[in-house]
This record gives sequence, C-alpha cells and structure tokens, in this order.
Amino acid sequence: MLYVEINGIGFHNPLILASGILDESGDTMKRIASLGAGGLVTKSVGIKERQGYPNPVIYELPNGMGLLNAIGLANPGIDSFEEEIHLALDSGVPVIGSIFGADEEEFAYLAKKMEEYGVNAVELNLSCPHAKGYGMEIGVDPDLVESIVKEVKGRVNIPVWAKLTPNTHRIVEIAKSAENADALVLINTVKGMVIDVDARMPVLSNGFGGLSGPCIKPIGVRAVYEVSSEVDVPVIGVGGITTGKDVLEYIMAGAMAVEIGTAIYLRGIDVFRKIEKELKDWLLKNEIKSITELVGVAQRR
Amino acid sequence: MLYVEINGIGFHNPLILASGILDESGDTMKRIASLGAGGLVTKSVGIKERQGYPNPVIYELPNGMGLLNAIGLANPGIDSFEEEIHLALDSGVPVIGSIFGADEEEFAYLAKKMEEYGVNAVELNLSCPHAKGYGMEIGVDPDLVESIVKEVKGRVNIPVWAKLTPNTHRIVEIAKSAENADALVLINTVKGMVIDVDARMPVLSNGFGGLSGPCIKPIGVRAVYEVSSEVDVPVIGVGGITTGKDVLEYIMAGAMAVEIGTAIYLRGIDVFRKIEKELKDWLLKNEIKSITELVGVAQRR
Amino acid sequence: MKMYRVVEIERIRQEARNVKTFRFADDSSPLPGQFYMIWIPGVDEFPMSISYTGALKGFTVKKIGRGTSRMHDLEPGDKIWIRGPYGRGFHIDKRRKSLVVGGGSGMATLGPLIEEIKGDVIIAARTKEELIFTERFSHLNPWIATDDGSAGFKGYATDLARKLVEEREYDIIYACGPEQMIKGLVDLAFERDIDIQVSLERLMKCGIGICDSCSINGYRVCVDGPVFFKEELKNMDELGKVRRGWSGKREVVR
Amino acid sequence: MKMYRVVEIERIRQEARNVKTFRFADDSSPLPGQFYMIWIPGVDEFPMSISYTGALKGFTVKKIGRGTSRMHDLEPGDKIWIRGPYGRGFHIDKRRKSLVVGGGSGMATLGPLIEEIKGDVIIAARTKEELIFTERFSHLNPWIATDDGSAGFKGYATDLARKLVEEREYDIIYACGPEQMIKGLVDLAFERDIDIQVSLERLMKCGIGICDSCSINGYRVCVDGPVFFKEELKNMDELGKVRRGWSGKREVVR
Ligand SMILES: Cc1cc2nc3c(=O)[nH]c(=O)nc-3n(C[C@H](O)[C@H](O)[C@H](O)COP(=O)(O)OP(=O)(O)OC[C@H]3O[C@@H](n4cnc5c(N)ncnc54)[C@H](O)[C@@H]3O)c2cc1C
Ligand SMILES: Cc1cc2nc3c(=O)[nH]c(=O)nc-3n(C[C@H](O)[C@H](O)[C@H](O)COP(=O)(O)OP(=O)(O)OC[C@H]3O[C@@H](n4cnc5c(N)ncnc54)[C@H](O)[C@@H]3O)c2cc1C
Ligand SMILES: Cc1cc2nc3c(=O)[nH]c(=O)nc-3n(C[C@H](O)[C@H](O)[C@H](O)COP(=O)(O)O)c2cc1C
Ligand SMILES: Cc1cc2nc3c(=O)[nH]c(=O)nc-3n(C[C@H](O)[C@H](O)[C@H](O)COP(=O)(O)O)c2cc1C
Ligand code: FES
Ligand code: FES
Repeated sequence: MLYVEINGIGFHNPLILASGILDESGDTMKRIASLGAGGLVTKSVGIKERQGYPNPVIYELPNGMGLLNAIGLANPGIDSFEEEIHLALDSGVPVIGSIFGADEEEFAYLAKKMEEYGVNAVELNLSCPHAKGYGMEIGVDPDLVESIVKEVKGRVNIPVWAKLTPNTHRIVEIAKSAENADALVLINTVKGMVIDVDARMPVLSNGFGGLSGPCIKPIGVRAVYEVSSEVDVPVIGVGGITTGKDVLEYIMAGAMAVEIGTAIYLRGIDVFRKIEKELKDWLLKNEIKSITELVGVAQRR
Repeated sequence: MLYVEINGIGFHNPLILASGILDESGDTMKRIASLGAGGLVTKSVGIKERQGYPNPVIYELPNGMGLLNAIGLANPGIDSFEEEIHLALDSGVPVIGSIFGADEEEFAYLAKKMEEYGVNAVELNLSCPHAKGYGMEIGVDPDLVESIVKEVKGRVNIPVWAKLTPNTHRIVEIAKSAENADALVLINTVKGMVIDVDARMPVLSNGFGGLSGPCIKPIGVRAVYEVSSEVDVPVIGVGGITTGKDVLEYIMAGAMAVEIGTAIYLRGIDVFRKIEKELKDWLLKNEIKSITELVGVAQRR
Repeated sequence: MKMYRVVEIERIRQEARNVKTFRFADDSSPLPGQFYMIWIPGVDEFPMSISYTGALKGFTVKKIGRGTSRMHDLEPGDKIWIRGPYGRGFHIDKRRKSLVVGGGSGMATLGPLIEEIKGDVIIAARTKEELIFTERFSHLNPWIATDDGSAGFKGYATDLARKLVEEREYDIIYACGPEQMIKGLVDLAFERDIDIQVSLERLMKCGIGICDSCSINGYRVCVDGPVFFKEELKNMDELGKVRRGWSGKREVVR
Repeated sequence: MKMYRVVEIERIRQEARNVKTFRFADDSSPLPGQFYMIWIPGVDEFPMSISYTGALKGFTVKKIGRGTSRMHDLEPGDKIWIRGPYGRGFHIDKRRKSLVVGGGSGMATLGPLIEEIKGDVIIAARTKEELIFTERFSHLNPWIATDDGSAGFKGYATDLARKLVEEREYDIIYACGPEQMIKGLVDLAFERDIDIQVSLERLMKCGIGICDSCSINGYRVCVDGPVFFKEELKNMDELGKVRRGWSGKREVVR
C-alpha cells in the first residue's frame, strides 16, 4: 500500500529521513530505519572536515511552529564518512548520500566517492540558506545548477537528486534547469532570523538561519505543486511534514515521496512509525490500494 | 516614548494597521485608530472595481501560526474610495493610501488620486503574491520597480512608500532599486498553498495564497535586517507581529515602525492597545526613553 | 482558530419552498445565534447559522445562488466541510418575557434561541409556502404572518409585532430576517423603550474579522456580531441602507 | 518546546578550584539528572545539569573553555539565558539501597538525586581542592576519594566503589563523572549484578535530539539520556571510547 519506486529504487514506504537531522552517525540512521523510515538521506558532506558555526545553532520557535537552525554544514569530510555509510546501509533501506560543494568539480568528486561507498543515490544540496559560497548561493543560479547536475550525471551511474531552495521567485525556472537530474527534492529551509529582544542580538551565532517545521509546510506544498506539473522527473516533497495528512498533502500536490526532519523533534524519534500508521489508516478508510494513485490529484487539469 | 516620525509625518506610536486587514471601510479604520493604532494603511486600491477571488479566500493555519489568504486584490476602485479616505482621516492619525497597478502610469495615476483625497503618504503594493500581472510579478523585477517608484515620485508631493515581497532571493537588490522611495515596507505575505486532503484540492479558490502571521515573522525580521543596513531610507517592518516583543524584534533589526494585520485575528481588534501597553512596559523596565534608540541595535557592526 | 472538518449529512428535511434543513454530527458547542462557514469544495464557501444545536446539529438553508443550490442537491451520506462556530450569539436571560420575530430564512438563526426563552414567536414569510419551523414550534402556538395573507396575519412581520407590543408586555425583542424588517423592529424597540437583540447578515469572505467585507458602521458582523445589542444599533445608520458588495464597494440594501 | 528566558544570578558560591555554583529563580520543574542549555549572548551556549532544584535553582559549573570562563566572571545581578529542562533524568526508587558515585564536576548532576535517595555517597576528584559538595552533604558522611590521596581514600573512585560494593549490599549504583570512571562502574555493575544508572556527557549542539552530535551507539544523550539504564549500557560499545567532535567526526574519548 505504501511501497513506492523512485528511479528504480524501492522504498517500503515513502517516508525518508531528511538531510541534516540525525544522520551524521551510521548507528543513529540505522535506528531511525528500524523505527520505520523507508529511506535515509545522510547529512550533507563536503570535501573537507568543517566545524560549522558555534552555538547557538538552533532556536525552537514557539507553539510547535518548528525550528530555526544554522548548523553551518558541519561535517567530518567525505573521507571520514565511509564508515557511517556502511553502517547506514546495514539497515536494509535505501541510503541517499547528500553532498555540498562549491563548484561542478567538487560535487562530482563527492558524488563519485559516495557511489564508491555504496549509496543508492546522491542528493545535491543546492539549497542551504546560511552557508557562504554554498547551497542557496549556488542554487539560485540556473546556469550553475544546470552545469553541476550535468557534471555529476556524467560521472556517476547512480541516480542523482537535486535539492532546491524555496528562497527565490524563480523556483520553476531553476527546477527546469535541474531537470537533467533523476529527481528533484523540494524544499530546503527558508531563510529567517530570530532576534532575542533582551539580548538585543540575533539568537543564532550566524545571525541568519533556515526555518523548518510546520511553519514552512504551505511553502513546500506550494513549491511541489508549482514544480511537479512543469517537470518530467519525480519530485520529492520536504518541509514541515509531521502527520500522515501532511504527507498526503505533498503527495496530492505532486510528490512521489517525502522527506521528514523536524517532526522528529516535535513527535519523537519513532515519528516515522506514527506517520506510517496514520497514512495506512487514512488509505484504508478511503479505500485506496496504493498511495501512488494519489500523486498529483490536487493539481488542476 | 513611542512617538516616531517618518518622512516628517508624526505617529503617536509606531503601530500601523497593515494593508488589506479591516481597511476597506473608513468607519472600520476609524475604529481601529480609536483602539490604539498609530497610523492606518488602506486596502490596496486599483484603477477599476475588482471582485477578487470567490470563496474560500482565507484559511486558518493550525496552532495560531497565522493565515493563508487569496482575496485577490478585491477593491471598489479608486473612484469609489474617496469617502473611505475622508472617514479614515477623521480619526486624526496618519492615513497611508495603498495602491496597486500594472505599470508606471497606473501607479502614478492612483497615487495622484490618493494625494487629492488627502492621504499623508502612498504605499505602492509591489508585492501581492497571488494576483496575476500585479504585485509580486512586478516586484521581483528591479528595473520595473525602479521606474515605477521614479514615475510616482515625479507626480506626487507626498511621501511614497514601496512595499516589497520576500518571495525572492534578491531582496536587497530590489530594495536598492526602490531606494528612490521615501520608505520601504517589508514584507508582504509569503506565497504558499494548503491542500485539503479530504477534498483532494487546494483550499483557496485561487489555489495559491499568501502566508501571514507568526509563521512568517522570522522571514520578515530577516528581510528587515538584510535590507535596513543597505539602504538609506527608513524601513517599516511587517509580518507576524503579535506582541510588544515582536515589535521590538523588528525595531532592533532596523525598522523605524511596524505594520500589523493578522494579529487582529489572533488577539482581537484592540490588539494595538494591547501591544502598545506591552511595548511601554518593556521600555519602562529597561529604562529606555524613546523607542527610536533601539532602531537597528541588533545589527552587527 | 477553527479548522475545517468534514461532516456527513445524516438527514435532510424540506422545510418550505426552497428551504431545507441538513442534520449532521459535530462536536462543537455553538450558542444560539452563532454561525459556521460551509465549504462545498469546487463550488463555494458561505456563512450559515446553526439552526439545531445539540448532538445532531442542523443548518436550515434557503436556496439563493451557487453554493446553496449545490447544497440543496446533496443527499444523506454526502459530505460538507465546516469551520466554526463563529461570532457572538444572543445573550439570553430566561426570566425576561420575549417576542421573537423571524422573517423568511431568518427563522433558521432563531430556532435554537426559541428553545431557550419564554414568550411569543412570530414566524413570517412572503407567503404560506415559505414559512419555516411552524411544525417545530407548533407547541408554542406561534403567530404567523404572510405578506399575501395566505396564512395567519396578512401583512409585514413588523406590523404584527407592533400590534403585539401594543397589546402585551415584552421585556425584549429578538429578531432575524430581511434587513428592512429588522430596521422596523429596531425603530419600534426604541419607540416603545423595549430591549432588542438582532442578528444581521452581510456578505462574508473571511468570517473571522479581518477582511472588512461584512462591516457595518465599523462593526464586523462576523466577529462583533452577528447578534447586535440595542446600544450598538442606536447609531448604526447603515442598517437597512448600506452594505458592501464582493469588491468592497458600497451598495444599497434592498 | 522550551524557549529562552532570562534569569538573574542571585548568589554565587565557590565550590572548589575552578568550580562555582550559580543560584537563580526560574519556575521550571526539573527532575534530578535533567539539564538546561545556557546561553551567554555573544559568547557561547552550552549544556549544564541542574544542581539544585526547588525555587532557588542552581548550576554548578566547572571552568573549561570560553563559555564556562565567561560564566565564572559573572556576578550576582548579572543575567543568563536558559532553555530547558531537557532530557531524561534519573529513575528514582527511594526504597533501594544506593551507591552514588560522583567524579569531579559530575557531582553537580548528582546533587538533586542525592537529596532523594538513601544509601552511600562517594565524592571523588583528582585532588582535595577539586572536591565539591562535601559541605552540602556533610550530614550524609560521604566517602571521599582523591587520585593523589590529599583527602580520603587514595585512588580512583572506581577502586573505592569496588571496595564498598564488596563490603556492603547495594541495589543500585548512580554515577556521573569522567567517562573512564563511568565505564569502570558499568563493568563493576555487570560483574556484581547490581543495577546502575549513569549520566553521560557529550558535546551538544541542539540539546533537543536532532543534530546527532551527542549520539552514542544511536542513542541521543540529550533526549534519550543523559541518564542511561543498565539494559542500554550493555551494548554501548562506544562508551569510554568514541565520541564526536564539533564537525561530527569520530574522536577518541580521553
Ligand atoms: C451570519 C450569517 C448567517 C446566515 N445564516 C443563514 C441561514 O441560517 N440560512 C440561510 O438560508 N441563509 C443564511 N445566511 C445567508 C447565506 O449565507 C447566503 O444565502 C449564502 O451565502 C448564499 O450563498 P450562495 O453561494 O448560494 O449564493 P451566491 O451565488 O454567492 O449569491 C447569490 C446572491 O445572494 C447575494 N448574497 C449572498 N450572500 C449574501 C449575504 N450574506 N447577504 C446578502 N446577500 C447575499 C449575492 O450577492 C448574490 O446576489 C446567513 C448569512 C450570514 C452572514
Ligand atoms: C548533559 C550535560 C550536563 C552537563 N553538566 C555539567 C555540570 O553540571 N557542570 C559542569 O561543570 N559541566 C557540565 N557539563 C559539561 C559542560 O557542558 C561543558 O563544560 C561546557 O560545554 C564547556 O563549554 P565552554 O564554552 O566553556 O567550553 P568550550 O570552549 O566550548 O570547550 C572547551 C573544551 O571542552 C570540550 N568540551 C566542551 N563540552 C564538552 C562536552 N560536553 N563533552 C566533552 N568535551 C567537551 C571542547 O571540545 C573543548 O576541548 C555537562 C555536559 C552535558 C552534555
Ligand atoms: C538542524 C537541521 C540541519 C539541516 N541540515 C541540512 C543539510 O545538511 N543538508 C540539507 O540538504 N538540508 C538540511 N536541512 C534541511 C532539511 O533536510 C529539510 O529540508 C528541512 O528541514 C525541511 O524539512 P522539515 O520541516 O521536515 O525539517 C537541515 C534542517 C535542520 C532542521
Ligand atoms: C487578508 C489579507 C489581505 C491582505 N491584503 C493586502 C493588500 O491588499 N495589500 C497589501 O499590500 N498587503 C496585503 N496583505 C498583506 C499585509 O498587509 C501584511 O503585509 C501581511 O499580512 C503580513 O503582516 P501580518 O502578519 O501582520 O498580517 C494582506 C494580508 C491579509 C492577511
Ligand atoms: S467576513 Fe471578513 S471581516 Fe467579517
Ligand atoms: S545535542 Fe543535538 S542530538 Fe543531542
């Protein structure tokens, strides 16, 4: 009922762990798979070890709206990541290696390494909103996006997913420039800031951060809806998914699968199991045999 | 303690009613002024009467996160708006006439009319995220923004405020292209969509809508912070302001004053009075004589 | 903060020509005079007073346009989306002797109120076929008025009300119906120094007090009303005169 | 969902060389073993166990680096920003005879626990000047151990604990301190078939279970811990061996 296939990779459910949330350590990823996730995206890894920003790197928004974070692409560097990938692969579910680089060459190198480590696909982080020279700074330039995707596609045989930013007015244009990828992932966090009035300064050490969680769900659903009708590759929805109904919203907007991050904070590490149950219950009640029947049904035709 | 002056216009407090919320009728605006607002921005008015979109035009987000709306720039047309302006001016607080048009000429014509009606300033809506051919579609083109502002400035003698969209990665560039205006207003709503899973379609009749309320506050604070350090004109903050602390966040980020809309829904029509009290209490406790001392203090220098 | 929920129509009853009552289960707790927004996906969303409170709730709907026509096509088992309850309901004091005046579909709004007060009820309509709730409240011996005299008193509800007010003593008038009727009753109440509460109708977009489309003299019918009290009605000079169309433009009240 | 609040330092006490206790009022209700994130704007944010619960709460802080050094410069009347309480505290069963072992600043974490249990307490440190809470718990006649023998038992806390366990009967060991000490006590507990709960420390970025920086064998110290139970410790092969640095890279535990 929940089985989906993307680029020939089978997922026992469409609920994939999003990049950057509990996916630095292979053991943690294994645990999350054992608690119901249908797939795992790793933390975004770069060429060299990176400390990221000093604390505070996270801020809890009120009323369960979500989080503001600026971890700053902290990562141990690709060379130290092989062990984590192997542990994650032990889980039995598909593992997607997320990578970030400054140019075509870095992305291609990292993708190749990930392929060697055995991942099922790579996800290009073209969308982190708070790291200078990476992510979103690259991801709003359609030409650069196109050439990165092309370069990576030419160098690896596994599927290549491109993760895009919502922090632009030309999301459809950028999606089209990335259509050479095997799937598009929408959305990364939304650029934001919280100021502590008593401290008279931004809370995060980096000042700016990325919003995640329920407060960005309507932005993610909108992005998936806008893009999925304009491209021919599968779209994977991310942003604020916390319940089974949220998953359905993204699927009906046009997503083939979803990624989930902040919900772990809101509902616990077994949130994949909970969401899976909510999904199943809804599908049963509505007599739907396969969730794939619902992909894009909310699109106007 | 709360008095501010923008472009020579005095506001007894920096809490201004935002465009589109309870400002279609002069009587309602008068009532809001009597309940504490320091200034009033009218609903955005165009050349001709416009029905806007059919219902549903509004969706209430869960947990007090705010609203998604697509009213669709419904308005009675500039010729029918004189009476409302006169009533609003009766209130004694400054009235800012908001206008939207498709090109330089429409904006200039509307601004001139507003000036004749007696408003204290005009606000150019360059940022509505859900109306074809207006607002945001114009507001993401720096050249067009520049020439609209220039045209309007050449035709009226009252101050001209430009209201910008957050739905772009080049907000600073656009702000600079609008610097010819007397003040910049940030932000309008953020483009979003909500799908009703049981109905299998978007809730709003227009599909897309604009997010407002607490869920966009970090986006607005970020925009004000980014822009105010790069331009020489006053910035007015809007987006999700619900409490006195929210106002302080915007002021510390660099705003000279703020506009408030969705908070009326969350805290009642007397929200201006409530926020004014919260602000005063905080300023007293922190021994601040004038709120203007706090403008931009969270900016890193 | 009231989100949509889907409710299933359990029973439907034809109340009068063009008026049907739809019963459904929902666990909100509306007060008499409050309303909901009903959404029929792909068709329309519109305000509707609660006409039956309790476990099996009801809307009593007159067929007017797109939304209400589609509603009239629904059958038991069909679904509607609702949000609410919204607005300020009637303030009820059971000890006061009341005169309730319902004109046309205005009776829908008054149904739950009538169950809680003591006094007299006038059910009015243009003609016999448009009277509603005469059976529901037959145990109260309601006064009937029709413009054409096809049942009960021949004439306007206001005329009958004036007669009753002159003959009997009332502490308060409760009314809902065409705005000219309401205006007449408000004038009567001031003239005879009787208290009054009326439920108004205006075009509504948001239903939650932010769009200004329902406003009358600065009061929002959706949040400050729909029920208004005598003090507020005193200076409401737009009553029976001015309302706003879908664009927000001032229109004359028919 | 715990937002920052500003609290004012009311009292400060020098507990030992490089260790101070800061007392403040806050109306959260932490359990023994829980922690907070302390933010000193412009400097750092770091985790800190609650060392005094009740109305006048306390943090007992060892000077380690940037954040804790600045904390040591604070004076009464100064402010800190806190969020919490976070994590899983100790599971306390007052009937069980307990042995509490605190090494160095680990005693900070154990303070509120000791007030609720019955049994023996070992306060250990490298040297006399680093012992903390000997006065606070003098009424309990705590056992003292120093590596250099400058006070009490000469040797490691684990050695003293082993001696006590051999001489006396305990139902449970509670421990907090250097990871090698904890590792020793866990081994001892398995060896002697005694129950055990330990509070671990790891580098923490988020404190709310999403960044993975504090994880040990797939358990998040910040949410699944910091207190871990015997079943969980059984297969925790990274204990005393591997942790993660600020980049997320594996490091050897000293
Ligand atoms: C608080 C409130 C409670 C109501 N309760 C009831 C009720 O219990 N039973 C009932 O039958 N009706 C009730 N109404 C009226 C009902 O909302 C309208 O009949 C409905 O909106 C018509 O929708 P439609 O899509 O069928 O018509 P549309 O196709 O939208 O409109 C048809 C025509 O009616 C006009 N119109 C629509 N709504 C209104 C309005 N609110 N005021 C004036 N003119 C309007 C339109 O301008 C148009 O000319 C209530 C209205 C309000 C504001
Ligand atoms: C749940 C928990 C509870 C704690 N309770 C207490 C307490 O009650 N009293 C107390 O004095 N300390 C406690 N600590 C330790 C305390 O958090 C650190 O001493 C503090 O983070 C150091 O911050 P800093 O800015 O001073 O040091 P930094 O300048 O950030 O670091 C100095 C050095 O210490 C290392 N370091 C920092 N934090 C840790 C850590 N958590 N684990 C291992 N190495 C680290 C750094 O890598 C660096 O080498 C606790 C830690 C945790 C995780
Ligand atoms: C703490 C944190 C760290 C993140 N790190 C990354 C990252 O390294 N790479 C990436 O592509 N996305 C990263 N993201 C974005 C998420 O993958 C996801 O796109 C976003 O959080 C929205 O989904 P959510 O609301 O389910 O969390 C991070 C998000 C959070 C909250
Ligand atoms: C129902 C509604 C209608 C709006 N209409 C307009 C409009 O006509 N013109 C405009 O410039 N902004 C309009 N806005 C945007 C607001 O002025 C404001 O920028 C936005 O809502 C963010 O502020 P808030 O969170 O305080 O509501 C509208 C917002 C709402 C919720
Ligand atoms: S319907 Fe929008 S204010 Fe009443
Ligand atoms: S500190 Fe982030 S997961 Fe524990």
